[in-house]
Amino acid sequence: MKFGILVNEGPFQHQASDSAYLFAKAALEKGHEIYRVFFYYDGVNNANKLSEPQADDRDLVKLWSALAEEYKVDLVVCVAAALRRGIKDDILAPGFRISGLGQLIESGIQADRQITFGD
Amino acid sequence: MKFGILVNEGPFQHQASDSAYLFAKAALEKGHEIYRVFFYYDGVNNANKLSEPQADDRDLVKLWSALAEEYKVDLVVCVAAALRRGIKDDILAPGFRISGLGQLIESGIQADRQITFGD
Amino acid sequence: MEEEWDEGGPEVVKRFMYVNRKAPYGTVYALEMLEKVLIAAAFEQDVHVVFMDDGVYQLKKEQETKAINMKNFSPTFRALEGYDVEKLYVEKESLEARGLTVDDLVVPVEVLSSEELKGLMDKQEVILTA
Amino acid sequence: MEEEWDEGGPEVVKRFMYVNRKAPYGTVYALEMLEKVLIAAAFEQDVHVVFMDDGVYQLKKEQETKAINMKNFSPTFRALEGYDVEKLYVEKESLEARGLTVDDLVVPVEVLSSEELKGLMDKQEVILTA
Amino acid sequence: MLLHTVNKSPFERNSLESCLRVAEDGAGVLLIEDGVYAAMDNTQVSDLIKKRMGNVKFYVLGPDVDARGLGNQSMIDGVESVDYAGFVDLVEKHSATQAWV
Amino acid sequence: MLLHTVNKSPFERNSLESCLRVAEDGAGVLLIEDGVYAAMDNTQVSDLIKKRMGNVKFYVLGPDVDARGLGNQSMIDGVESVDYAGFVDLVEKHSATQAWV
Repeated sequence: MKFGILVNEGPFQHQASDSAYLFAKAALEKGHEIYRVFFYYDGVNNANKLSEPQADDRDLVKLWSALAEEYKVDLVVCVAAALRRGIKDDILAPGFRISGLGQLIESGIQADRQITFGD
Repeated sequence: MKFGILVNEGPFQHQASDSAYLFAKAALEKGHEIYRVFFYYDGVNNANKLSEPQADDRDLVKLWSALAEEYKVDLVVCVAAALRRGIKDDILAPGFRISGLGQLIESGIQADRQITFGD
Repeated sequence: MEEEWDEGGPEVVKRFMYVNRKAPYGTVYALEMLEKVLIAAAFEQDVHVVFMDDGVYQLKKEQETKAINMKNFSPTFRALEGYDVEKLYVEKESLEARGLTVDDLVVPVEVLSSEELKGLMDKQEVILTA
Repeated sequence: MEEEWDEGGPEVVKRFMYVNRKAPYGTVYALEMLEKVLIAAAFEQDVHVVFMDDGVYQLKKEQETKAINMKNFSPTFRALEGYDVEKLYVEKESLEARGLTVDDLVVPVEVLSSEELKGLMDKQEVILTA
Repeated sequence: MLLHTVNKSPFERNSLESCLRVAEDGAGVLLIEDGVYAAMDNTQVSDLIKKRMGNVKFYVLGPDVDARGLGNQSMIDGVESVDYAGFVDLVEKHSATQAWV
Repeated sequence: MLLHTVNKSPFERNSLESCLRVAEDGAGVLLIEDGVYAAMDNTQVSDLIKKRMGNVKFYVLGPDVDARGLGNQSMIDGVESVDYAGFVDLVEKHSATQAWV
């Protein structure tokens, strides 16, 4: 089955992004496909490669990048939300790309199930 | 009177930073002193100079920088919170400086009133 | 956006529901949700917009945001019709709990009881909340 | 941090109160609040830490965070004593509403009714919440 | 006496309720941001404030009321509207401020 | 039939209450993150779930329960615990998912 995932919050402040990551990983490990993970609102902060969590804590930005590499997951950051929040190509972590909100709607259309993680 | 201000949320997602800015401005216009504005949690995102809001919307990062310049307000971004969230010197807006959490406690000690704006 | 049309293709039409449960201005969710509604309309999807809980406050008339320095986005609701977004629903219970009536709202809406809303939600294929 | 000691000076002692009202892990507030408590202690301030509403859940024993991939910070509460942070208060009403007793908590605390908490809060000079 | 600020909708969260549980007689409560909805009369939650009216002093931030289109709605009797300058005065005249964020 | 996910504490917010107001008989409700507190028995809000038990199917995300130290607390009878793989299965077997964020 093809899943589409929407992430509305950044790493740290809320658990939303952690939950989304663990859901995506579990789906992939079960042999499902993730059609796309779309990052909206503060969710765009998941793509900030300057992020440096404490050594004994998880590093969500790196975890998303690794997931993208291992499973070829399409990680899309909303361009409008990203501009406002200062997430630009210069600081974009590997595996993420910046694109329009239409990519979220397309995910809703193409995926068999679309699920939201937010505040 | 000397006020200390703590900002716990970034621009956009919550109104907290808007309210804090308008409070600070009103206090300064009444002749009070702002001892320090301390940015903690996602509040550190107020210091991201890459932020580009829509043309017809307010630009909080620039507003804070302008306030710092006009009234010599000390804008301090928490180093630990900023590291996690990828707010580094390279992308720090004018008027902000990165320092330790001790600066918040010092603000609580030195200011006559300490007030929090958050989620 | 043209390449998106090519990829996604507007020929598939799904029932999209947007559920608005947050008050305006205190958080950004209301504003950015509107952007998502407009895009879905541009993709010619079957768009349903529900306002319940504090989301009904998004539609309150006479919003004046000048003194809080924020952009007043309530006129956008009046523009929805021009994008063929006409299925706007307000939950009766939420409206009543807040002492409001449809006369307090900036756009015409269909008022549904929670009981009626149940059936409508259950038919949706994509539900986006914030 | 040495330059901060020089500027601020630990010779002024104020009553600081930290009010914890959020559950752990769902949001980061609990974790980063602990950092603020430790720093205030390092500045030798008179630190009071209150747990009320869902904040009492921060102290729940037996937290096992491995499966959600997050750092278990509950051991830090046991370290507070070593930093001379000993004034920990839990609101009785919040504890009871959640079906918990002091035996469920990782550290010894003083249980106060909301009525008793009122008086304590009113004496504080700096109150930090999140 | 403390000043309490409440910025959350009383319909969505328990902040105002918790605030009033520990607010002493004589304290001030300032409603800001989405907290201002609590000041409106004839809602399901109006009683939260009415029950403490007289022993707690209630204020509401006018700019946040206007932003939400509530400028012409009837407010609970006895709630005083202030602007940002008035907000500053309130923080100054109370011994400390507790934000129910 | 829909799957509803609720990630907010029932003590702090109205999300679960609103969810249950519009959840059809036969729907699934999965409690995740701070939403898991609603699944605990003997609390002031346990009745929210007990009242719909039998016509709505309740699930709770085990990893979130354990993280919060609730692994040995008594859960409301009839709430089923799932792991992340079970979460994926639930999304798959319901027609669509509504997140009460």
